[in-house]
Amino acid sequence: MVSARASGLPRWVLVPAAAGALFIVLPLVALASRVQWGSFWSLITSDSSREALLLSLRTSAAATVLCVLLGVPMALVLARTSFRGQGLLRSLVLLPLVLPPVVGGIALLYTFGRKGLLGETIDVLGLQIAFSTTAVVIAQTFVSLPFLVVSLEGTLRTAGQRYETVAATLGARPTTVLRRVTLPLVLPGLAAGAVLSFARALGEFGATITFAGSLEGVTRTLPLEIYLQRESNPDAAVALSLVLVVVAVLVIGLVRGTRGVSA
Amino acid sequence: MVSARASGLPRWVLVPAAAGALFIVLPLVALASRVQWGSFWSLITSDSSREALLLSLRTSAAATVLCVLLGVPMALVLARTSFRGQGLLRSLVLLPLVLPPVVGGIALLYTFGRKGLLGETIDVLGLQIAFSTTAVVIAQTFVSLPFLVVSLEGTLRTAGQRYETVAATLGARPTTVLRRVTLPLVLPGLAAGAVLSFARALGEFGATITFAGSLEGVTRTLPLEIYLQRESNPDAAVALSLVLVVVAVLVIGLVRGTRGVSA
Amino acid sequence: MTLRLTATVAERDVDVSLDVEDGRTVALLGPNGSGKSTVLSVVAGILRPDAGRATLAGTTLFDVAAGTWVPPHERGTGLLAQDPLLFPHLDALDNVAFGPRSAGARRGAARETARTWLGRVDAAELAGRRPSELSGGQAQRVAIARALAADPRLLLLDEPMAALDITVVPAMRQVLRTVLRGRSAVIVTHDVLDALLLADHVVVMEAGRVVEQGPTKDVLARPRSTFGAGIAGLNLARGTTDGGGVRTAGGLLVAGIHDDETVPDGVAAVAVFSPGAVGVHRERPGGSPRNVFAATVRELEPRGSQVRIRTDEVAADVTAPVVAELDLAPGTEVFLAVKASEVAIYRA
Amino acid sequence: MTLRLTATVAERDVDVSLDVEDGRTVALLGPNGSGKSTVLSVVAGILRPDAGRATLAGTTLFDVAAGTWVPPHERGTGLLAQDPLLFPHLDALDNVAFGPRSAGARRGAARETARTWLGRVDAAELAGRRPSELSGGQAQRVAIARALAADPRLLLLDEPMAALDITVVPAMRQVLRTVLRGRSAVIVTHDVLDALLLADHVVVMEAGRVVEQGPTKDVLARPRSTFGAGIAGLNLARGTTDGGGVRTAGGLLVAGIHDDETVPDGVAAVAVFSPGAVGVHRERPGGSPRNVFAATVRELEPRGSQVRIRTDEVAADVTAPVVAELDLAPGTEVFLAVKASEVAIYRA
Amino acid sequence: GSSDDAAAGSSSDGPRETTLTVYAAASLKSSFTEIGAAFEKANPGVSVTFSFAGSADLVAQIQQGAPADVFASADTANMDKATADDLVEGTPADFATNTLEIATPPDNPADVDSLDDLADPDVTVVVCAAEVPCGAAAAGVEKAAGLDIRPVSEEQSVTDVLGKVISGEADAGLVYVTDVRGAGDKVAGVPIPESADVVNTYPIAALAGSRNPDVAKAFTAYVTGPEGRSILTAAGFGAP
Ligand SMILES: Nc1ncnc2c1ncn2[C@@H]1O[C@H](COP(=O)(O)OP(=O)(O)OP(=O)(O)O)[C@@H](O)[C@H]1O
Ligand SMILES: Nc1ncnc2c1ncn2[C@@H]1O[C@H](COP(=O)(O)OP(=O)(O)OP(=O)(O)O)[C@@H](O)[C@H]1O
Ligand SMILES: [Mg+2]
Ligand SMILES: [Mg+2]
Repeated sequence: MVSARASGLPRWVLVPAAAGALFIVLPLVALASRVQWGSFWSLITSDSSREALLLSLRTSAAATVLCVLLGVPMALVLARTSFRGQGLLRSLVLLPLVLPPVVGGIALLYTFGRKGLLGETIDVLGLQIAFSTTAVVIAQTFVSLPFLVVSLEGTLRTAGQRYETVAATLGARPTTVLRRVTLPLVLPGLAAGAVLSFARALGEFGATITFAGSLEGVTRTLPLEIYLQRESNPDAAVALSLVLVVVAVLVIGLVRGTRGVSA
Repeated sequence: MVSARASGLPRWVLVPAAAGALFIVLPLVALASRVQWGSFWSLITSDSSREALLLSLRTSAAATVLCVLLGVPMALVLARTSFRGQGLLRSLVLLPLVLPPVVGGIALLYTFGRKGLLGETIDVLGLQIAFSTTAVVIAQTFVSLPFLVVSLEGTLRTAGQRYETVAATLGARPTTVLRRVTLPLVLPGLAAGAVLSFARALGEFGATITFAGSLEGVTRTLPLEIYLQRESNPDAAVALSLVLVVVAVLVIGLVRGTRGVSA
Repeated sequence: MTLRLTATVAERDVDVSLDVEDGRTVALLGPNGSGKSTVLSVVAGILRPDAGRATLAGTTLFDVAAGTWVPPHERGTGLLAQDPLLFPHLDALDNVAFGPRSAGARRGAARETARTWLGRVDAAELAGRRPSELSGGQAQRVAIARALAADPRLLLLDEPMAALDITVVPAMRQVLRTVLRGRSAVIVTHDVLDALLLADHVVVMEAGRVVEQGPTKDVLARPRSTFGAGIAGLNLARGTTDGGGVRTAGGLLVAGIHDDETVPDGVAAVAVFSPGAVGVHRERPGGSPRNVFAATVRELEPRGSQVRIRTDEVAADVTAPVVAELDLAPGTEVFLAVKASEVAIYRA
Repeated sequence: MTLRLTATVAERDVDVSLDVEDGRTVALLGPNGSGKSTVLSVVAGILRPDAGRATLAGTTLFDVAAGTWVPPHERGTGLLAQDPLLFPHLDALDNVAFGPRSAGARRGAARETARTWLGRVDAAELAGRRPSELSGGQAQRVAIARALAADPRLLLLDEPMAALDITVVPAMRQVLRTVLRGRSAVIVTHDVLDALLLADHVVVMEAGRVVEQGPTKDVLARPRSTFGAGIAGLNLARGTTDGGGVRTAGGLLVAGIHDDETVPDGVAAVAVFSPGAVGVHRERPGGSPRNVFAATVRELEPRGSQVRIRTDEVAADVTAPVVAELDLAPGTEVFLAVKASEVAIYRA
Repeated sequence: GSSDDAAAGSSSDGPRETTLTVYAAASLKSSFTEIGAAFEKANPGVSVTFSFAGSADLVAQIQQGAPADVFASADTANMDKATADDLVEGTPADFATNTLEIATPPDNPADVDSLDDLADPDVTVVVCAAEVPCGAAAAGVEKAAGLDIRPVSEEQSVTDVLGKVISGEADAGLVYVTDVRGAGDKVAGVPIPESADVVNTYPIAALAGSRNPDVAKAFTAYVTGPEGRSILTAAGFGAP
């Protein structure tokens, strides 16, 4: 019944860990050092930048919610059941990761586009997906979903199902077990997965431009804006990237702070 | 001491899970249905495609190894120690995810390029990193590392450190504990993280083209080849994407098969 | 709530058949690994047997042949497993309230129930603690409260007294007596007192099979299995009838008094005698005792005013002065003598 | 390997000071939550105390004031925790071999050692099993083997006999006796027999403090703490001296024989008497016994040829015929009588 | 400094294996691959490798010391950046021009046959964003024609515009003549006379950091010369 932080890690682990941290942080520093701070403020507060940022935050949040709604059940099914073809399904779920995002966008066009697989169904429903903000959310969800599923499945397997069994013997129905035992126990893993998904959605570019297009205020998210700026004004692009980075740090920090991931 | 699969999931979980699976699988089906199978074979066996595929596999494998070497220590430090600024570091580690890959590539150029932060140091060492195959590996590692770190940290936290404590009381030094207890216990999570990293590296495009360029046989990986093909021959691009997908499924399946992730 | 169970779990080499009459408590005894927890798991529905069926109050819990399987939460059984496994994310109170809430009680009412149960197991002051902040015995008490609060039709308790300190065991036994009154229950225990004080019936398992069962008093007074005798604190020799005694597989003849004088030779039988009836000598005794065995002292266990001398096969109770006089210590070679009139022989 | 320990763990309200002389075994007794496991954790180095220091054979294990802290794996202490916590990814053999391997043995040699230890705890046939395939008692045996195989300088055992069936307990005690010979050890137990048979010294803890310590025989014969008396099976009344007896906080006067007649009134003292010396009556008895208490029977515990009658405060041992004659059952109102000559009074 | 030995290797000793690295805009991929092959045939011992990417990417890489010998840009703006940083050897030469055309799906579902039709709100139009060359050109054409086109999307590149048209998602898009030709029968082209006013120019230059300055110059000459010209013309490019 005793747990303690007394055991500790081997010291040498710090060396590769620091190397890894430097490997990620140095490029960010290099990026920051190239920003022309004089014009930074005016640049990032321009209408188009602000609108792109807000759009990015809205769509990424929506995509993360969708990822959680679809991804948690998928991870549960992969971790807690076994059926023929499960291995194949697990690999398929990973594919949006592998697919270059632009090709992912093409695939989405072929599916939800006007002449796509579901095009007619969608037309009948009177929905207009292409070139809309909905399309951005779909593209972001498509590329982010695997993150949540894969990382949550790993956590579920590591957590095991002993407590779920106990809950069942206490008369809890499967839904109750899920809500009151399984999910609270894997919360750190779920939070990690959601953060991954959110981050991936925030940075999404290729699938969005291919599937949703790029129109200010409707589909032009911050990464798209950064791309455009880069054509005419590389400095602005770098500055905007930093904004993206800072926003991401803030949002992630906020989520972590309120949900208490750091157990 | 009893564990069983008897408790089960609530049925309704299958509905969103199936929806999620469809959401991912349908676009892949749509993609496959558009491939012109007639010219498929000649297309994917062309010299440039083959070379790009092999290069992709080599570099992604190298990047995955690098990710494991750097990422496992990072995850350990994040999960098993606490220090001031840890939250900030954790957020920073996520940033390559958020950064649009092209901007990531620029950041890498600013760091490892000839005029970059480390440019002179690297020049003195007589190394030429940018625009070489090494650069591809660096770009892929940069974008993939966060996946491994974040998903492994979640698993480490879920697993807790009770067994590590027991091992220490049995006289095991921290390195022994790490090797014989911690790592075996989180193997499912580590495998999941490595698979994520590999998949992300395989699909990496933006940072590579910016930082490493697109030289056939040296830096032109399959996603770059796909991108180029799309300029002239969109069908070829789709066909090549499918190749990427199939290769990814095979590699992931192989890794899973031998490592026994499905506990 | 009568339970009728037959089940086979091939992987663990367990094959049992067991009944619990309505309102009765059955004590399940047996050595480690004999399959006690396995039986409870099968009844609770967290382990699927390879064959068999079970009914509780007439409704089927499972029937392998018919393909019926009622999931654990619909069985009305409540299991206290061997490992407390308190939910780490809930405090003690919410752990105990989990059962009532799952049964549909509102949060406030469930917490009220939980508070009552925590009080009954003398753990009221632990209500706000997380499981990681409980000692082993405290966790066990909370786990007991959690199992009881779920108020199942059939209660399955796996070593409920484990980890409890001896000063609270009598009180806990009292609580269980009250709870078990009029309720069907199976209780796994290693303590004969639990069997005597809580159970009407005893079932003894060895190596996955039921080797003996019957009313508690009968089994403990006239055990037919080695383990039954061991837990009753009696010596038991198993063999076949041979004249006025039992001949063991080792060739030894234990003389005694037949239960039923008409039994022919060669029938499987056991000879049972109490440690108090065994005399200990340093020299081979002459005179009346018909049974004399050479043995080596393995252990001396003080028991109140007496000391139990354990040898490999037979135990003897003697008084402390005798121990001093004979200078007994582990390793001493002794002769053990039992009068035939103190040995009861009956069919196994 | 002399251990000297003083430690305070504020969060758990534990504040102890404890010595284990070289080669001796100390039994640590106490009610649930009294801090026994906490003490072992501090010594083993898996819990940092808020104050105090400890040395083992002269070398410092920790010294909070000086900021010294030796990590667990360098302490030479071995801990068998209350929860077996076998490594789930290793089979039983490799679990046991873990200690030797960590100490630098080669795989083959370590496995050989492990096999020997598994044999000694009667678990040789479990070598190839994963922990998830072991019963509770089997897992405990493997955990014992694992702790012993690590061959520490100071052995810390937390309830080693928990979950073991009573037929293997004597054998396991025998194993521990052999292992503990000449080795320093602390053993936490709820069983007085373990203390008697394995330990030279007894330390009794209550509510995070050491309330009593001394040679095993002394503590069990003349307990000064309620728990000490409880585990020794004796009745104890605590209060202050008052004439020829002890006056309890409740105002009751227990007459007895003073250890030391010169003790003045008003000194903290305990009155101790054995359950065998207590007479049970349905009517208030006249005549000689100076101490008569009214009480309600709570429980009847058969103990061999006798039955222990438990009331809220006092226990009495009577024979079975007496129980029948007086028609005793839980709830019966009785009078308990003890002759003053049977009550020993000494300073607490 | 490094250019001397490389030059020495290629100049006097006749046909030794020399590798020429050409950084070219992605839109030039088909024509430059063809030109490269022809150049190799004409110059035994020389092999040409290409790095194709967006012009902005290429400039950034050249600025960071990429080992390039020749740079062919899809617009003058990016070449100007290279010139401004003294990365170019001599002055860049214009080698091709390109003008806009309307691309529609083959069956032209919205019956687009002139620029005016694009202003019809019922027609789904995509164009390039003003920040990229094709977008600047589109804005120019729009202004010249005095129209107000409301696109549903302002794409980052011609390829993205074409993608939307090919998939049938958009009814029409404004792209370069060469792109319509390159897409074959996947799209139909509707020429627009107004485009003559807004011409996009492609410059090429040998780079200062080249290890094979002679070969680099030879290649630029080859591209601007008759052989290059004919291949480019075949792909739909105009003369500079
Ligand atoms: N998950 C499992 N897989 C395979 N065998 C198992 C598993 N769990 C237990 N066993 C084996 O099944 C047998 C019965 O185990 P069970 O846990 O029912 O014993 P038990 O009577 O409860 O013992 P204890 O008194 O030690 O708790 C044992 O031999 C054990 O090793
Ligand atoms: N992690 C913890 N955080 C805070 N308090 C704790 C923690 N673990 C135990 N405690 C408390 O510290 C006290 C001592 O606990 P400890 O585990 O040492 O008791 P113990 O004597 O071993 O009891 P038991 O016989 O039940 O095992 C108890 O009151 C317990 O509730
Ligand atoms: Mg068991
Ligand atoms: Mg404890």
